[in-house]
Amino acid sequence: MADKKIKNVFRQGAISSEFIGNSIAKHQTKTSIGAHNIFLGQVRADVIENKTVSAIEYTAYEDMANAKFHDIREAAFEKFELTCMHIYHSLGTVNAGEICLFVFVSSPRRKVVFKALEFIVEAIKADVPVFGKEIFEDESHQWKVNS
Amino acid sequence: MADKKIKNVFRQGAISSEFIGNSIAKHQTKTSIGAHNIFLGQVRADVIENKTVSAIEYTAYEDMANAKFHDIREAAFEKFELTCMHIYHSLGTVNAGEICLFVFVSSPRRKVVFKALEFIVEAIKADVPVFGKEIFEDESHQWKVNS
Amino acid sequence: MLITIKYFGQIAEVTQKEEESLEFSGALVSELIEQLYEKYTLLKNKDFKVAQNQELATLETLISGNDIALLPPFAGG
Amino acid sequence: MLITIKYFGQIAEVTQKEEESLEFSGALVSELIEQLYEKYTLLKNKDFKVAQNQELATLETLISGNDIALLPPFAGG
Repeated sequence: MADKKIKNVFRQGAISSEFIGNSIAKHQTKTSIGAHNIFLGQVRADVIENKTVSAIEYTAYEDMANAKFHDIREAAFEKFELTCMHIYHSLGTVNAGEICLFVFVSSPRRKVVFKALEFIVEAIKADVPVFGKEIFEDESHQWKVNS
Repeated sequence: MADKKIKNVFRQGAISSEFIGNSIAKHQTKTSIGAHNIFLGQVRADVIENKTVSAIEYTAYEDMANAKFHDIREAAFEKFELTCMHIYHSLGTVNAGEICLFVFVSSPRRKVVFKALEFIVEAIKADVPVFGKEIFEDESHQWKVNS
Repeated sequence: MLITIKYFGQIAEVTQKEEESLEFSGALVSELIEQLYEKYTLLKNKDFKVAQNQELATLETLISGNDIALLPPFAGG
Repeated sequence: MLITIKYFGQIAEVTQKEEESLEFSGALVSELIEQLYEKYTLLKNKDFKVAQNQELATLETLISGNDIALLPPFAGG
């Protein structure tokens, strides 16, 4: 693992729809691709005991998280015939309705992209040390836990 | 079925990345959504007997196709807890590298979007009367068949 | 009975038209296909399904005369 | 042995710091946890995992002293 270049998956703040649109546009020169599958995680304005979540503040054990993202990436390329794969995760404040996770897989054929995308998203939820503080409208907070 | 409003799923020509980005942006006011899943079909520059596909020209039995898209939509809402669903398919010429199918599902929680998206895409491939003429660079053609 | 048939994709390439009306004296889809094979010999080499009222029909379906279409293999997406 | 521990999320709320160095005379992760429970009583109510060298450790893992971190439940995505 130490030999391979580990990318930084994190972006400060929300991931914009323009950024996602541009990522899609960049793949139009890759004419061996027949199918893309994109997962977007969006911050929900959950209501918990009459208080509404207005944002999530993300922190991470960044070195370990990037190493885990790298492992997930390698495992997915090993397991599935993918042309390319991109993962972006927010750090800092992401408001309700904004996007905090963007996973993008592409392959010549469709069947593989469904399996690959679910594998990657489930692995991110289970294995990557990212922490989320749900901020309520009254500025109190609670800690998010993945289910 | 006759009582329900049947949408027109078809768009003339390729589906642009800007259109997809805008669709994503429009969902940021829907703060009950936690997960989006997007499938994009892209035209491949397949090489068949030394000739390269430069575009696909799509035609459809439009009335029946829109009725089938409608049925698929209803079945997906019945089967899965979805907040919203959008389907767009190209008619006419779509060049290699361009997008011809855009399926977008959203739900409060992630597990359901993976299953729903695959269900919808497989149903589109199997049940909707859309026809594709693969145009080679020398202007000869062959007819595409879904596998 | 006078029926109208729509042709699509590579089937329309064989028939060289997208729609036509013709006189049909049989009852079943299978009989209609036989009649079309006689008119368009090349159709025998083609894979297609018959739709009636925008639903796929089988060889045993009764022809009602409405919205009949010959559909080559689907290629959506 | 002097070890450095990183704290994250709600664990850092309990310890009121994100990192500290402390003297550890035991051998196993379980012993380190006991020592931290003594220092931070509220930690006992918290769910966390211990990572060493950026890999999750178990109670029986030997402490080598490198890159130790207390990780609350993951919430990525």
